[in-house]
Amino acid sequence: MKIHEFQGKELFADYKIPIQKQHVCTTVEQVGVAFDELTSPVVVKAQVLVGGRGKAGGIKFTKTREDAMAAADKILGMDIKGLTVEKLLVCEAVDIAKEIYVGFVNDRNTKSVMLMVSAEGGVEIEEVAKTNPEKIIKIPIDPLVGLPAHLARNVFFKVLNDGSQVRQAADILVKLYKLYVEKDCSLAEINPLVITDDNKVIALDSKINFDDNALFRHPEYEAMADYTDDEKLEVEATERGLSYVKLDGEIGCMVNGAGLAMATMDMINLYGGTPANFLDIGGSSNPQKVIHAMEYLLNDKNVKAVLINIFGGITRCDDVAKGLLEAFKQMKVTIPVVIRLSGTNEKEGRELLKDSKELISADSMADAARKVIEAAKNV
Amino acid sequence: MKIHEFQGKELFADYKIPIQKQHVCTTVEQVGVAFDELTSPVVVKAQVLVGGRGKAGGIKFTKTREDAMAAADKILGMDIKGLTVEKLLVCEAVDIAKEIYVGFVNDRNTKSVMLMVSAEGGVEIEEVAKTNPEKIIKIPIDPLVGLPAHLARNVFFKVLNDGSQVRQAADILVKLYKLYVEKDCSLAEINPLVITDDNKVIALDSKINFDDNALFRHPEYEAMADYTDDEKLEVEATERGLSYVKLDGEIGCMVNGAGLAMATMDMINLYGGTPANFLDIGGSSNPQKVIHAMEYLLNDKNVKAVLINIFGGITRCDDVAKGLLEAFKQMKVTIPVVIRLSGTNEKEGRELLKDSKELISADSMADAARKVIEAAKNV
Amino acid sequence: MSILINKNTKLVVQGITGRDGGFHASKMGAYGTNMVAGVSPGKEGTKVNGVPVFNTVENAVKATGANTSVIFVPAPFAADAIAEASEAGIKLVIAITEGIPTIDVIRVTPILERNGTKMIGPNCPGLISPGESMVGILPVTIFDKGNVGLISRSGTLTYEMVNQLKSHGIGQSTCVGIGGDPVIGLHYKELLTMFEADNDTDAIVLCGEIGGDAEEQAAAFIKENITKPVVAFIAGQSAPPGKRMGHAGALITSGSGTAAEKIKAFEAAGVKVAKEPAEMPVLIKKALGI
Amino acid sequence: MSILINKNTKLVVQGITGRDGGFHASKMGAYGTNMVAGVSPGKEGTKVNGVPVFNTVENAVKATGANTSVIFVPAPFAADAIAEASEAGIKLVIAITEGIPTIDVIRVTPILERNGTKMIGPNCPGLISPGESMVGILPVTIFDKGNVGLISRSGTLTYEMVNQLKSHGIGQSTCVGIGGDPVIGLHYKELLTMFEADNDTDAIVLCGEIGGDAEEQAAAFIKENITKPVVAFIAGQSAPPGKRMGHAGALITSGSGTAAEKIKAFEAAGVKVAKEPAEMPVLIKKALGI
Repeated sequence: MKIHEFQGKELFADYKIPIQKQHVCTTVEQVGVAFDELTSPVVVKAQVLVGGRGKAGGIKFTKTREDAMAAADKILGMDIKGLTVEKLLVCEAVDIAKEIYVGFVNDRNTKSVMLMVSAEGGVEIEEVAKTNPEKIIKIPIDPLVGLPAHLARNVFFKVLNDGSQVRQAADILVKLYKLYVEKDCSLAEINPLVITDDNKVIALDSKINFDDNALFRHPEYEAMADYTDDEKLEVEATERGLSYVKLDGEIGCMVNGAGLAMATMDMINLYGGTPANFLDIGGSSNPQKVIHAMEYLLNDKNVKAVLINIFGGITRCDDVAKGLLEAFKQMKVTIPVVIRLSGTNEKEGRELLKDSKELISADSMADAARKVIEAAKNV
Repeated sequence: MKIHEFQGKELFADYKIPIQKQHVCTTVEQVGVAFDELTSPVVVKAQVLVGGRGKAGGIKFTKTREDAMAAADKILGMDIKGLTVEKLLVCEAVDIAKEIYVGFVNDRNTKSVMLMVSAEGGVEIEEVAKTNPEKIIKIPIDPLVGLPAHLARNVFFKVLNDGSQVRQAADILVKLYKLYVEKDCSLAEINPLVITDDNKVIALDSKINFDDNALFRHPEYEAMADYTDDEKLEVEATERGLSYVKLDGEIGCMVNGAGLAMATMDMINLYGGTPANFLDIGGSSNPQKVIHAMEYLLNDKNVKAVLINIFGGITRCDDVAKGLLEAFKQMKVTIPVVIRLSGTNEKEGRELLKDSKELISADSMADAARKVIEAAKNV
Repeated sequence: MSILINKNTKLVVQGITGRDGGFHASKMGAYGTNMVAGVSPGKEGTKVNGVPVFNTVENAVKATGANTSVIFVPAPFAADAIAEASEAGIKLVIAITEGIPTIDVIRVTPILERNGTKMIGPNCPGLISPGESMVGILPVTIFDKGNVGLISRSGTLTYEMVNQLKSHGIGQSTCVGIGGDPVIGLHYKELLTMFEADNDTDAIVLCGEIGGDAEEQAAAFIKENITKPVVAFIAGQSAPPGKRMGHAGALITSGSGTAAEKIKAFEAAGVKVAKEPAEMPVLIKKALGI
Repeated sequence: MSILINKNTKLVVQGITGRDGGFHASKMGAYGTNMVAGVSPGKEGTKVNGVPVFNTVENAVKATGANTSVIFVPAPFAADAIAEASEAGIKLVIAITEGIPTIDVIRVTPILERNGTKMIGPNCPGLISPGESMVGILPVTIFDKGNVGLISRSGTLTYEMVNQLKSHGIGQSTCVGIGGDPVIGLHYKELLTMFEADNDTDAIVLCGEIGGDAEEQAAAFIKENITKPVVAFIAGQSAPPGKRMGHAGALITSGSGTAAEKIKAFEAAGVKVAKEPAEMPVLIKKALGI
């Protein structure tokens, strides 16, 4: 789960990481009021959960109330990579002497929280990682020891020279690690962490993702969520025990297991179709889940045909069949549905569905993919 | 630093360790009001920073408002091991099915926080340690790993049988460890931790000591301190860079270094005198400290003579001499003062003091002890 | 032979009195897995399907000599259960539980290391050495004893692959579902090394998916260290970036972790990659020369 | 020979630009201690009394090969400085700083262990191998080279003892102030073992004090393991219970940790105990047969 810059900075403030005074605004008028309470010049920043705001024109420096309100007027409602700007962050501009990058991320290879620091702050770190990977210092943090101050100092002395700057930055890093662990982040970046002209170290931006697996112990995150319509569907699906990701193809898929679901999408592509979604109904055998799953597929107007690919392990084929029969009772299915059932209680499942006119049966994944693409063409 | 039972329980509540509803009272009338807000029977407990309240009559079970107020009247002002009861804790009595002991302490030998659990709850654990040490389970906690829930369960399954009780107790223990570490305790006990008749696990008492060395990072502790007059002197002395402990003998001592200060007290005893205090002026050479130290000695009415024993290392003998001369200017010294100066700048120190009539010079610790005891006899 | 589990496996089931734990314990027992104990705090002295239950893993190990544990404990408590097994002397832990916070797994890792405990998972279907032992939630009927080792980040995709192999008469030495989470225990490298050393394994199937660069690392490792033929499959070629595809670990971030990169890495290392599951048995047969 | 420090000691001073650090660094240098570096974050490139200063211990070790560190860093930051030294490869840390929270010392202990770093202190005066090296804040003029090893929980009491020995012409191999805190690094056992193995040490002085049971343990250890004569002294016979006597560790709690118990334990183990400092040289001479 991603949160906005201003939300991340509120967390920073909770952990006593220095940030600029900030106002969050949703209207042009509020930006005017915010301007009055700050010292010019003032920065107006689009709050959208996607990178590249600056390049898209979502960040403006302003010196007068009028400029600030004009900037707000321009940015509010702006579309940035498919997301509409609804909130603005307004804060005082700072005189930047130096920008660096600091971040933490859960690292698969070292099985640790990885500290990343780079003298190349203020630019997209993914770019640096690709073009100049040697400019990013990476240190895996011992999860039992945590991040001691001396380690933070050691790292910063590789990118800064001044003792006071290093001490301030190290202090911030230790706090950011504490935040990272306590708040179950999967990513926490300050980019840029700036050294101002008067030798203060301040977090000028924030990028924080929470570990979705840890949401159960952070009820406070729900209030911070700002989902797009598609994401709302995904979250709702998760609450129903499904993994659903909407795509923009024509073949709706319902599969048990994430790996098999991806492989099914891939096969649709391989055979010339386009998958409309990723949908994993998971490991249990609850017929209700099948009904919910069917709803997502049928509610997607792009879907011209549906492929159900079940390899029964924990999931029992007869339970899936029962769920499908129930779903067909509850909703009108006007598009072709191809089904492939294998594994646990396959025979019983097929028997249950044998009289169902809505269904086209397939013997294998490949067979199912071919049939569903063919069926979609004829819709 | 010790805190009262009710303060410890307030900390427990902060950490979500279950306690009874409690009222802190300083008057009989308040106890009456507290009684009305609780369900009878009610316990009235003296709040003093010393063990053995129960035996001394400082804990009463009461069933009526009148009984409660009568108990309060009796306990308030009571002397328990030299301490006057000024506060009462009033809470509902619970039906106790079982009492156990849990505690953490900084352990010198294992260099760890030691977990102690015993089925013998509700009695003085020091007694159990002496008579039945095998009845105390001791487990050093790995400081990097902390106290995981499974370890807490493993321990409690040795003293409890019921799964629900173990889970509740383990949950409490994990929280108590968190409190212990975050609040820099040197001791944290729940004795007894009780299992009630309806299978709830509750902390019925609290004993918490804070590590004096960690007070600098817990400004909140100052408000919790409840010092005796003697302890106030000790705390004030600490703030002045001195270590001072008032005793009840006749020979005031001023020494540099804790070990030498104890050895000096011991030697006074060995040679037939009684030390009036422990006083370590520490390692630095600040004459002001000597002045403060002299004040403590002269303000103690029991002191008949003073022994100053300085072995100069970091402490310079001439600095001590200067402080003494200044002290003699500022205050009238009417009792004999014996001084032994050795080590760094000994010659310069002796030279400074050679005209001082107030001082009796000694060549060694033994010589000084003999001379000061002799001098005290003649006062 | 086989890797990790066999007839000598003495299994303790953590969370045996839970719905999933109980169900799969009976399935494992029916397959012939040597289940010696279950753990459920407060239930010591009882039995589940004839398996004695203990309050703690420590007690279970002391009483039964259990050497392997399978975790069905719910996510909030699962990492603690893994640590408990490790501290009690268990040398192989299979963590089935899905949804464990990543930081919990990171924290338990050094504890596993210092006790010399290997972990499979979490968020995995477990593993099977057909004819000897199954630990986890695998549908045992599709597996046959044979000479192909299989490593997979996915559950049902593994079944699909095994089913494809079965249709061509190819059995398995051991099949390991390593789990779909970002941070997991044993990974490709360790398991490839075990299969390389296993006399009963003649070829290896590796089922990867999008996210991370473990497949790229495996490709480089195979080139340097593995002499037995390896055939790979990568799921998620059509997955969009920035979206978690079911598995917490199946996520293309900042354009890295794509299926295309992984396939390229394998091909560069001389590892054949199946385009679809049905191609897997064909490539394996070719690799085995049968 | 001597123990722990000698002519091969290469010392780095952490906190060299502080008031205490600077003062004692100059004293150590004057005594001939081989001071190769100082550490003070932000001061790299400067010198203090000719000793080059580095930002980090890591840099100091890399540049100078320092193997021993002395800590003058203020209490709130001292445990971190100790960990820094250990992680940078320093094998002996002498922590002079007083007032470090006990839990900080407890937390740094496993880090020292895993790096194989020995620690003296904290809250200690340091140690001296007369004529070779002094690390700490000891007044060097009272020490003479000789054949008595000394271990003490106290600072100035050590000076008193050494002075007593001096007045009888007895010098020391090494004198170690182990510190007055409850939890400290090297303790009696380890140092007794080192002195036992040291060819230049013929007798050992042990200065204990009230609090804990380290003296009782030392007594039992001496009986079993130490062949060289040991003479003990215990400070605090007249200390009341429940009061911290200056040193954080000098505290009689619940009636245990008393001087009487410790003296009894030594006497039961056949270790002579001096009644007052002046008796120490007498007992040592008797033990040495001189």
